[in-house]
Amino acid sequence: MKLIKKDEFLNFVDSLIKIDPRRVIGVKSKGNKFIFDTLNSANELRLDYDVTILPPKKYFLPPTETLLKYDLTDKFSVEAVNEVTPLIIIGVHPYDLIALQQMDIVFRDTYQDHNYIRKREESILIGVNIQNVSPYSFAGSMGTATTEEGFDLMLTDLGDEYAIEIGSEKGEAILNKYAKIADADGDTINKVHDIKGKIASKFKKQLNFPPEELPKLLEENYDNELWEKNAQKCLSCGSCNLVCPTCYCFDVQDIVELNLRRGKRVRTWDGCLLEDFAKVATGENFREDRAARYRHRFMRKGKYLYDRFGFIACVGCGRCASACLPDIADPCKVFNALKEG
Amino acid sequence: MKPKVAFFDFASCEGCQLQVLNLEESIIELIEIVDVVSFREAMKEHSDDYDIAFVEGSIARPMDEERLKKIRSKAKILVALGACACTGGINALRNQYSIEMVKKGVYGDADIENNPYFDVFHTKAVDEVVEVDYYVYGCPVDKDELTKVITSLALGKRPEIPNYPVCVECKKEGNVCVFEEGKFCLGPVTRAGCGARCPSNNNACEGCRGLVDNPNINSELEVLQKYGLTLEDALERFKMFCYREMSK
Amino acid sequence: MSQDKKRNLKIRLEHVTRVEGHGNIVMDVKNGKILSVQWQVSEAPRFFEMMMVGRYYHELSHIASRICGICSIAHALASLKAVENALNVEISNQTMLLRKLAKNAENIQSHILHVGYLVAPDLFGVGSIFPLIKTHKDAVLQIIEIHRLSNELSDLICGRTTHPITMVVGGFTKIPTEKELAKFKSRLYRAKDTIRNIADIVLSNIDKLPNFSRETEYIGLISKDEYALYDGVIGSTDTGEHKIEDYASITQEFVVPHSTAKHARHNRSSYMVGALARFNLNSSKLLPLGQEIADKFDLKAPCFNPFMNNVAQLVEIAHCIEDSIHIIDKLLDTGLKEEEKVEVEAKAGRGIGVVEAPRGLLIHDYTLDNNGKCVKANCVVPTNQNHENIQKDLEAFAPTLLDKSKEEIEHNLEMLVRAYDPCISCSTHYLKVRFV
Amino acid sequence: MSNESIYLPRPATIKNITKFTESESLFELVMDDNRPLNHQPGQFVEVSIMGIGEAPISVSSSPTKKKSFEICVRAVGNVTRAMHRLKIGDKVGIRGPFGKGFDTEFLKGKDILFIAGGLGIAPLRSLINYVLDHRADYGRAIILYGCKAPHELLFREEVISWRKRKDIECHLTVDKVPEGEHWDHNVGVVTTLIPKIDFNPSTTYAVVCGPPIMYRFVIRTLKERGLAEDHIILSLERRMKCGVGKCGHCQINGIYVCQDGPVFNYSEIKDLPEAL
Ligand SMILES: Cc1cc2nc3c(=O)[nH]c(=O)nc-3n(C[C@H](O)[C@H](O)[C@H](O)COP(=O)(O)OP(=O)(O)OC[C@H]3O[C@@H](n4cnc5c(N)ncnc54)[C@H](O)[C@@H]3O)c2cc1C
Ligand code: SF4
Ligand code: SF4
Ligand code: SF4
Repeated sequence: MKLIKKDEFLNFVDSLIKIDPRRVIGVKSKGNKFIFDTLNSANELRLDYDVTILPPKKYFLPPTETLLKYDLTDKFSVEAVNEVTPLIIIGVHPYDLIALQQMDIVFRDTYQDHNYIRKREESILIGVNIQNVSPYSFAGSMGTATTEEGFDLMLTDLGDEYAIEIGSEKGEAILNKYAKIADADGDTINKVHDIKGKIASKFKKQLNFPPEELPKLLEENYDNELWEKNAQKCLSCGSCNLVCPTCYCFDVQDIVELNLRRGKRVRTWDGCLLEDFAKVATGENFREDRAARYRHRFMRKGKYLYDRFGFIACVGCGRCASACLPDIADPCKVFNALKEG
Repeated sequence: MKPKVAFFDFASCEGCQLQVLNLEESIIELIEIVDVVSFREAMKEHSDDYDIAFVEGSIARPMDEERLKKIRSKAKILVALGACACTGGINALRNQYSIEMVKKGVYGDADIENNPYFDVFHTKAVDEVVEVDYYVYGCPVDKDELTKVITSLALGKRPEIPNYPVCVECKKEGNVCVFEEGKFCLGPVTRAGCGARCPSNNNACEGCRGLVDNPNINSELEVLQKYGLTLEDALERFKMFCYREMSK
Repeated sequence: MSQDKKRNLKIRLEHVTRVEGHGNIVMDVKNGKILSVQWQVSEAPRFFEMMMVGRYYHELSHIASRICGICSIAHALASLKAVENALNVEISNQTMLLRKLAKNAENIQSHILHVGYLVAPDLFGVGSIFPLIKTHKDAVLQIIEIHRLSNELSDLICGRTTHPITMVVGGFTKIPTEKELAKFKSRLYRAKDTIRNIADIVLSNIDKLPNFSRETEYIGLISKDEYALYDGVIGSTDTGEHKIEDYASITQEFVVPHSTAKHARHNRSSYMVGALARFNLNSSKLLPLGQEIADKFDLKAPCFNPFMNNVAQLVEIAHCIEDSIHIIDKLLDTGLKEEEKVEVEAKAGRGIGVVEAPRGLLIHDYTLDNNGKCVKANCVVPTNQNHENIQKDLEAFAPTLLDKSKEEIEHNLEMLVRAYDPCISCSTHYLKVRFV
Repeated sequence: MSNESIYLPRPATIKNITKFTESESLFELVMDDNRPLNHQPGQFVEVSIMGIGEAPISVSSSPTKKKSFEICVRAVGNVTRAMHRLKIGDKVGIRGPFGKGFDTEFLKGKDILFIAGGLGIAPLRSLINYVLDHRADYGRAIILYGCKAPHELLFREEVISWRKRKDIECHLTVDKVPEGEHWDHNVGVVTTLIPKIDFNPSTTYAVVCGPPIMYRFVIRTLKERGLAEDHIILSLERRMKCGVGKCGHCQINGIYVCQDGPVFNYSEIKDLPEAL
């Protein structure tokens, strides 16, 4: 573990911005909210944020991404596209780091999705331990309030300085290259340990049972009337899907230039809550009911992906809860309600 | 063979046709891929031989209805261009009043009874008069979507027009939801395709693209009330662009 | 063709092309004598007054902009000014400058659309801009450059080229960044040369514009500080300065049976508004580039040739380009900042808002109730004010054409109407009507 | 694994087009690199028409046919309609084959009851022809094939040839016979054929493919005839945008049609409420 003075940290970030060839992303404020965005200066960084509007997945699975480009004047001329901008992302919270690790598994499963993987491989994640808790978040009870892996560097605020855990060689390399650091002594290490130990208990919102019970709970409650009851209010707006760090479904479309000569195939974020998500060309919609779509998302989070990959696909960030206008998307509330029966 | 394309306008602000001219340099490409045979706003030539008719504006009089039917009979594909044509748009706002009231309010006691120019009825969307094959929503239409529709039709493809709400595009933009800023947004029930332009500019969505196929109006009304509108004001919001859909 | 004393002629030009909206020219000649020549507007009336009544003050500008797609910014601005006038809302200097920038952008956009896309084909003897793309690609590309620039500037300031989003009562919901504005500055600099080139192209074909003059009254905003577009008092070439509040006595509107648009008159049987009127009233306040273009064409106030309206539009494009550079300089000097949202208190009252739309004087006049809802709206739009002048010009112009072929007569009459750049959607918005 | 994009289609050329009906045609394709597709019967490919889009289509030919492969396409949407505008010599893009097909090893020695409704014959034909090409390896082969009306019969000539063969049984039915059309076979939905045939439930496996509504009725009738649940094999259709388990559209509860299917054993999916 290393130590860096706060003003040195700002210098470090500014050097990254000025010297490092990678683009530097950090958490900035937008209105009363926070976003990940390109940093123009270290002063814009807000490491005290609670949660960002969108998770960092937008850099690895962009809202719209070109997969192919082609030339229609030729009989068949198609080229794969993979626009990779190497990034350094500063200020990722542990739950988002864990979410990215889940996405890694999905995009590496069976067929390697290099559009995602390359972007991940080319980037550096500098995490930060949570200082302010979002009122919607329940990461404390999802086991995602802290993490020991998934980052290249991890910051903990110690007042005048940050403690830095090193998670990878890449992380260590930029630190050595751009930062003035000192080694942390045993006391500091204990202090960081202490701080991390206490984060989980700062969350007011708690799941009333261990998340490991979720798959079984959901299986037993497939026909619970709560789905129907809540879904009556569902706008099918997909906001809960789109802001979620572990949702990755996408749509694919061909877009042709007005000259009809060149075109591209793009993928864009999609969401299982949207009405036409499971509709096929013959008109059949395999998840026509709002309630079926509403339930599907929770089943995915707590059971389906668990069965497939072995993780609970909700990291408790609470973004969906804050994005849902009728206030029905909150997994914590829904899971607790199911548990209570 | 290049498809022959014609543009027609009825009661409207002509802002949607203007978006065709707003394609700027791409107009050069446009006329390479289609033959524009009629476009009164921009050209003198006119031909009645066309494959695709873009119709802007809503229908307000029997004489307009006749003209529209003639257009339909000649066109292989008819595309409603813009809110006025697709849903009646802002013109339908006056449908809340009776024809007598509107006429009286505007023309007073003047003798206009037998003048066909003044013979108006409740504003109709194009598909209330003739069959419409495709819709390009928006007030005004979005240039990129218009391009998509034109290229799709030229390639013989059904244009993919979203049937999901504006929130989807708003989230992709990473906006702060305008409800959080004390504004009242119709995005959750309004058809996307505009790139969430209004929320991205910190304004509430006014529903200019009309509603999605299966909107959850009741929930949206509850949300609007939860954030502080009266039910009456919440309903009024919809009238601006979704009068027809709300009166169903 | 020599003049035929026995000539009979029926002209029915339905839906004049390359103008905004539906209008017809009808002329009957019997035994070489004009029995009638008429400018008719057949566009369906749209009843905006009924649409505004009952709506909250903050919605009015968004409804108003839908009166016209080409001058939606002007309608929005007149509407906002009327509301701010009614509710005593002050706007900041930054807001004012941004609005003026938007106004300039729209003026450029509308004028270049007219001169470049709608009139230029006449100068080159073709039916539309499309064939010019092949024969005069360079010229077309320069026209498009100006068009794109103005549209993108509108987009930047207003959030959209057509039907502005960001302009609201008291300010803006979103402002551009300094970086974005600075980028435009360099583009505007380049545009100065482009507009010079375009002016030269028009100049070399100026003989295609008929030489016809008829003395009339010109009305528009005037200001002692600047070439009035966003603000000012009402000026007339006949009667001088008038207060905004007196607009009704100046724009005396009336209805004619052959038209769904209102007509207007003031001191004489008709008057003209628009670029030529503004030029005649404000030419001394032109910025150098505008003056340079005017000099090219030897355009001097007062000019009574309605066809020179097209040239006055070119002059204004040049003026607005230069003015926009100045505005951006001012904004960058003080620095752009997110301003506190202006608190607006709904209350009863009446307010009038005026601006110069591209086609001329535009007035919105609203009465609000205690809740800030509109109970009465009146809009006086430019094209309405021009209809009667078009009619009077037709009456004077048509007799000079009788020795021409039918096609030529039609072409000339159409050109006259087109010179006014009539905006028929605007004029059939149909607000409050008084019959005379 | 290579760094090649899993979304990049490879070119294939249309060698032949056989028009079956107004909206259904068979396309014979050859991969431009001449590599055989190496598919299993029941697998699908993603067919691209650049500028239009991509659609999952079952391979309809048997893998025993090596030089080319066939797909039978019904024009219902953008890609499938555009497909019908293509001519011999035109190119399409191909990704795949994807998914889990029929287990030809497992079925060896078994009696197979093929039940196809409409376009469902397309994936089944791959297996039928495979079985015919390895006839000695399999037991009885019974084909029940139904469509809406006589003129909608697909693979007409091949079906006639099946009917002529002594080593397979082939029964046809149509929902109804419109006026002016001729039909010598059964009239009624495909389930009405099941009681008319005789099979040994313990050695027989039913392989079923057809429109969504068909499955429930066919399964019920088969069970009535004593067929065990795990003797029923189905091929299912869902919306797909990638074919490789990423896009999420084809999920049936927790399973992915593109990865775990499209061929399923009924016993695996019968408890999935969203499956049928
Ligand atoms: C494993 C598998 C195997 C298949 N095998 C075959 C086969 O062998 N042969 C075959 O012909 N088909 C087959 N299909 C079906 C085929 O994939 C679909 O018919 C095809 O994807 C349609 O694509 P498209 O581009 O033509 O339609 P699209 O235009 O893409 O239509 C598809 C989607 O667009 C939407 N849509 C379509 N029409 C409308 C409309 N009018 N209004 C609004 N929305 C609309 C729907 O949401 C629909 O989901 C198979 C499918 C699967 C999953
Ligand atoms: S955010 Fe809420 S309303 Fe929107 S789709 Fe999700 S659950 Fe439904
Ligand atoms: S489901 Fe909601 S709380 Fe869970 S990870 Fe996704 S957005 Fe966060
Ligand atoms: S601002 Fe409007 S469109 Fe955007 S998320 Fe909120 S409700 Fe939806």
